[in-house]
Amino acid sequence: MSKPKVHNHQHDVVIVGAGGAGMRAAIETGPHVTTAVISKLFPTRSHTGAAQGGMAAALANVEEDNWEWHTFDTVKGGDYLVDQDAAEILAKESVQAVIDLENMGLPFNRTPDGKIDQRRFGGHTRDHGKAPVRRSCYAADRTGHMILQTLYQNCVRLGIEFFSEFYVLDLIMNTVDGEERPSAVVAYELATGEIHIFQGKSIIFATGGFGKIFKTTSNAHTLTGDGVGIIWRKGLPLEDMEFYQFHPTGLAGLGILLSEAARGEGAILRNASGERFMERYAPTIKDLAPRDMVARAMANEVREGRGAGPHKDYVLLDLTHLPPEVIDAKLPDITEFARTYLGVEPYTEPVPVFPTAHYAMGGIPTNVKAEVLRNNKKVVPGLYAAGECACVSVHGANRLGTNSLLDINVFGKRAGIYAVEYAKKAKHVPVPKDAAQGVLDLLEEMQNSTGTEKIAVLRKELQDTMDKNAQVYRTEESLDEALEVIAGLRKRYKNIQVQDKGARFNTDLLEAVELGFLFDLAEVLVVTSKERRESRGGHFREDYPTRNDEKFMVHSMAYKNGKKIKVDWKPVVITNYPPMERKY
Amino acid sequence: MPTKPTGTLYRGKTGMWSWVLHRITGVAIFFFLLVHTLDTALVRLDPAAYNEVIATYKTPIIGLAELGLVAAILFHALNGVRIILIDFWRKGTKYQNLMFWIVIGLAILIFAGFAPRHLANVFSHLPVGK
Amino acid sequence: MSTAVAETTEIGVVPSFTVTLFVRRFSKEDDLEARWEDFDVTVHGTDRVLDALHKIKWEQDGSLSFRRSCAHGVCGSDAMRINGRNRLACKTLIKDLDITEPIYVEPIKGLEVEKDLIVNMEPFYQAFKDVKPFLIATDKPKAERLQSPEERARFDMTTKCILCAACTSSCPVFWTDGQYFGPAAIVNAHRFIFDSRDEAADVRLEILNDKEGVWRCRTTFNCTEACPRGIEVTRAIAEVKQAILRGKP
Amino acid sequence: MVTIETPRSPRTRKSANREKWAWLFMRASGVVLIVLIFGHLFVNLFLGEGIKAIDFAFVAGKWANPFWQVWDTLMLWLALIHGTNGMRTLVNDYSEREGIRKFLNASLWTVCILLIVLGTLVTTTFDPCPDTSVVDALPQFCK
Ligand SMILES: Cc1cc2nc3c(=O)[nH]c(=O)nc-3n(C[C@H](O)[C@H](O)[C@H](O)COP(=O)(O)OP(=O)(O)OC[C@H]3O[C@@H](n4cnc5c(N)ncnc54)[C@H](O)[C@@H]3O)c2cc1C
Ligand code: HEM
Ligand code: SF4
Ligand code: F3S
Ligand code: FES
Repeated sequence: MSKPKVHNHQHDVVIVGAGGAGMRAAIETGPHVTTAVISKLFPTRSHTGAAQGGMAAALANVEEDNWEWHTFDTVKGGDYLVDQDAAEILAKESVQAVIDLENMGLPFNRTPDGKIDQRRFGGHTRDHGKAPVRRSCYAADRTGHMILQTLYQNCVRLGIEFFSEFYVLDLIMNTVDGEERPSAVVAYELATGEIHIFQGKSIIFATGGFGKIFKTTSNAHTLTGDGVGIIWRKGLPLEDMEFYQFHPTGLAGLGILLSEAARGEGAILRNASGERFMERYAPTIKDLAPRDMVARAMANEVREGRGAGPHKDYVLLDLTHLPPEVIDAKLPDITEFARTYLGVEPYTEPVPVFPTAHYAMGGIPTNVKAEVLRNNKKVVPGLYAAGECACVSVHGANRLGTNSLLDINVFGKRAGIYAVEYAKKAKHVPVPKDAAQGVLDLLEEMQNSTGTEKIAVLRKELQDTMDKNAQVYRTEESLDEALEVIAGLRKRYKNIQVQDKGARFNTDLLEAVELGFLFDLAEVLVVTSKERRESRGGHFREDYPTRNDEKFMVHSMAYKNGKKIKVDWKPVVITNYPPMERKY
Repeated sequence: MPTKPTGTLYRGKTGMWSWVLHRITGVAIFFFLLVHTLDTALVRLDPAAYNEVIATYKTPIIGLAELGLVAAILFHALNGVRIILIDFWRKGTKYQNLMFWIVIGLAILIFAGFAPRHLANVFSHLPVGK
Repeated sequence: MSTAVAETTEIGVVPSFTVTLFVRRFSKEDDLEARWEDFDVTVHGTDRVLDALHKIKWEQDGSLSFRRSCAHGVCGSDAMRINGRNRLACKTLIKDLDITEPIYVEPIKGLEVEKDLIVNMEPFYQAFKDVKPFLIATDKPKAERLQSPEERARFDMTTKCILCAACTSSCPVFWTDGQYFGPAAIVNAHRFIFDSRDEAADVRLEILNDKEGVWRCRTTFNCTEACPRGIEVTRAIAEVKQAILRGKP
Repeated sequence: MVTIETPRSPRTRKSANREKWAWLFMRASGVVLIVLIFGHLFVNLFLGEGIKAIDFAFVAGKWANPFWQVWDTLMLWLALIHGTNGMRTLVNDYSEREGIRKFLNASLWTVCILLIVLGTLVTTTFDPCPDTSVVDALPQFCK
């Protein structure tokens, strides 16, 4: 491999990631300071586009609602591990966030009098849990798609400079005024194999989730958590990594999401013998229990041998009792997915479903200004994070549906605003001479490797063990097993084989690099899961099946300490809502 | 160095093939029209010369070619109507496929009415002996 | 539900089978000519062409390059020509194709091939940007703008576009010289031309009244048939033509 | 600093509305041509003895009537302009080089205009009973 060329760029703000959060930030920065948005995908290919359900905001367009109720629901939904100051901001700024999008052109569905229409969604209630409330603003069943398109359209309008199909692989820090600050990111250009150094006064990470550490996931192939991994490798902490949300209804074996709306419309979960098993787990609300409860119940049915299918490894979502007109009118996407991908006709056949890894509640810790934290108190000046890769934390131990699209808009915008503020008064941090060396070495080592291990095999073994040992049910033993497997895989990773030796569009090489990030994040997730010896929200320890507020009413903070992982804790911000038992 | 490798033929459906046919028939008619304008102009110059040329139109081979021309005009004209309906009628795009088959059907029908008569004319009275 | 039991054992018991894929390979770096390369892959009943391509890449030849992300038809990364027609690889089930014959997979047509199934999308994106694909309004609303459900429904169809280029690269007119704006750009102009909140319909209509604009469309319907989102592209184009003729949306 | 450029030949934006009018003309002329051409074919190829009957006398007989004179002149104009404009579309689609494109289009329109002029002269200055040695060829009413 000849030495790749290295290019240098300089901007005021550098944004990594062009999903909802990244582009929302760019819209704030673009008009004021020079901005570069770097993304491994063309912006509209980002996974925000997959979101279906909606975006929460207490607009009160169709019935009484207010931001305070929304805050409460968010806190309760997150099993009280939510930072309540952040949740307040999320709920308060939600209204403006929706109006911003509308004004930018987003085609929300409308009420007969022309206002933005709203619908119900799990966990959103009026007056602190009294009854469901219509809070989710939506655009048909493609709210995420419309958000992503609208944001990109406005970036085009503002002439934002994008660097698409550029993979950021490293963050360069440098010490100025006795403090370590971000200076640049190093990116690999897919089309040419060349290296680009983007120097920025403010750097925003908005790289999305990392569902690909699991086998069954609603996440895209490209959601490999590179951004979170880069921060991790810099020795900065990651917060609440043990909290990962599993959505109950993914298409079995594929993980493609079937929105919660299906059960909202009356669909019923059944096991192999046709029993409506949720009656045993949640006698009152049955199939509409919170995501984490339903997912666990489903996994338990399968574990105890009551699963359906040739391998007894899934349960069934039954819509056959619903009139076809209702299915067509309200659940067109679901029926299409089931037909296209499983060849199942939902009018007459139940649809095979199983919990699917869906959303990372944890990630890069930030404060409410989206500034990245170095530890429990101090921030890294000039470094920001927003969206699924960040942990503010507004989702706590379990995210409510529709709160993530809100999160990317509220905190994406904030990241943009504060990044501009900082960039206006700060100077560029010098880029060290050998800034690209780390990436160059990594790539060279991978590409020249003469190993025998196949990337896909290692990745599959990682995903298998994560699904088996760190999914909805976790125990000390299962987590230990996962750690052991990961350690073994890491050794084999050194002997990896990259077949493509070319410089142009070398996706083989990048899959190898991405795999490294997957290992890092899987390991952090397992280690923090081990440390949290309680059950809360999305994290369920069979050996510690109850919530333990006395010891664990804290965020976990994982630090990379050489080859080891050190887990520390950070207090939860509580303002108005003292922790209570979560009952629905 | 070829940068545009060619691959398989695109497997379009009736919409694409009707366009290909429309194009081919359009060009064919155009070239016929050029010739036809020139030969007809002969009437102004010399009636005898005109008659000689027009006599060739009555030979079996050209007679058959005329059939082809009529078929081409039939398709082009009827498909032209289909295109105009697609452009101006609200439901045109929805029924374009159906309309294509109607065009083919109508063309065959009219052609079936015309061909025997034309052939009879061409072959019943061969101009050879004249 | 007693029937459910009988059916459950059926679902998922789709047998595995072997198919041959002919993939069009090309790389600017070293190849002189694009070539067909064949691979035998064992696939499962529910596998899609994308899964087969992954199997090739992950088990047989890591250098095979193609774009993909969401794997369920919403991101628009993997439009390619499968058995002669533009489709998304992630939405095409192998069992729905004729598996007694080899499956032909090649890049979409009319855009320059970069490597294997990856083409240079830049001209396609440029045409999109050229139609001013964003809301243009001069009012400064304090709250949301009002729009009736009927007004909203007027342009619903064209909001579904995922910019996959299946349409534009299936258009025989686009293939000729790549200068035609192409159906996708017109679809995205349509989305704003017919939005009651937008004020710049005439600007976009003027842009599309260009030599390379809507008038180049010869109603071949390849675009409509190729669109994985079910957008009636030719209808949208017809509506834009009519709007130009009438001078208003 | 390196900037990544997107090389692309800019579209030529000119002749506003020309394509629109051309497009409309194709449709309008198409509709009229249906009547004209089918009428023409019907009378010339279907009625009576069809092709067999066509000779100078037949044409002269027709053009003695101003109705057919106008009919055929209009048909000539519309068909030639329609056809030539259609050919222009093809040339624009398939000619790769600008020079060739210009040349072909110029040739097309030259031929079109020449033929229109020629054809129109023929139909308007036509004399059904010219001085000719071949009296045979003349229509009945000249004799
Ligand atoms: C199927 C599905 C349905 C959902 N439905 C809902 C819903 O109804 N309501 C709701 O609120 N939430 C929903 N969510 C969650 C929500 O959609 C996501 O959490 C949110 O969109 C994440 O946005 P983001 O901007 O953080 O990341 P993404 O949109 O994933 O964007 C990540 C960006 O980072 C870039 N990137 C990543 N790595 C690199 C790198 N190394 N270098 C350069 N760029 C990089 C990518 O190219 C991409 O542009 C859903 C999620 C899924 C998967
Ligand atoms: C009989 C009545 C006719 C009708 C209804 C008709 C209709 C049409 C229409 C609507 C078009 C436009 C197609 C498009 O924009 O996609 C067209 C194109 C064309 N027509 Fe005709 N036409 C007729 C006769 C003729 C004649 C007599 C000629 C030849 C002189 C001709 C030659 C062409 C050509 C060359 C094209 C261009 C084809 C293309 O761009 O693909 N047409 N016709
Ligand atoms: S209109 Fe359809 S085919 Fe064309 S880019 Fe949009 S989604 Fe793809
Ligand atoms: S394929 Fe092309 S010709 Fe028109 S109908 Fe579609 S744009
Ligand atoms: S991979 Fe996203 S559309 Fe196919």
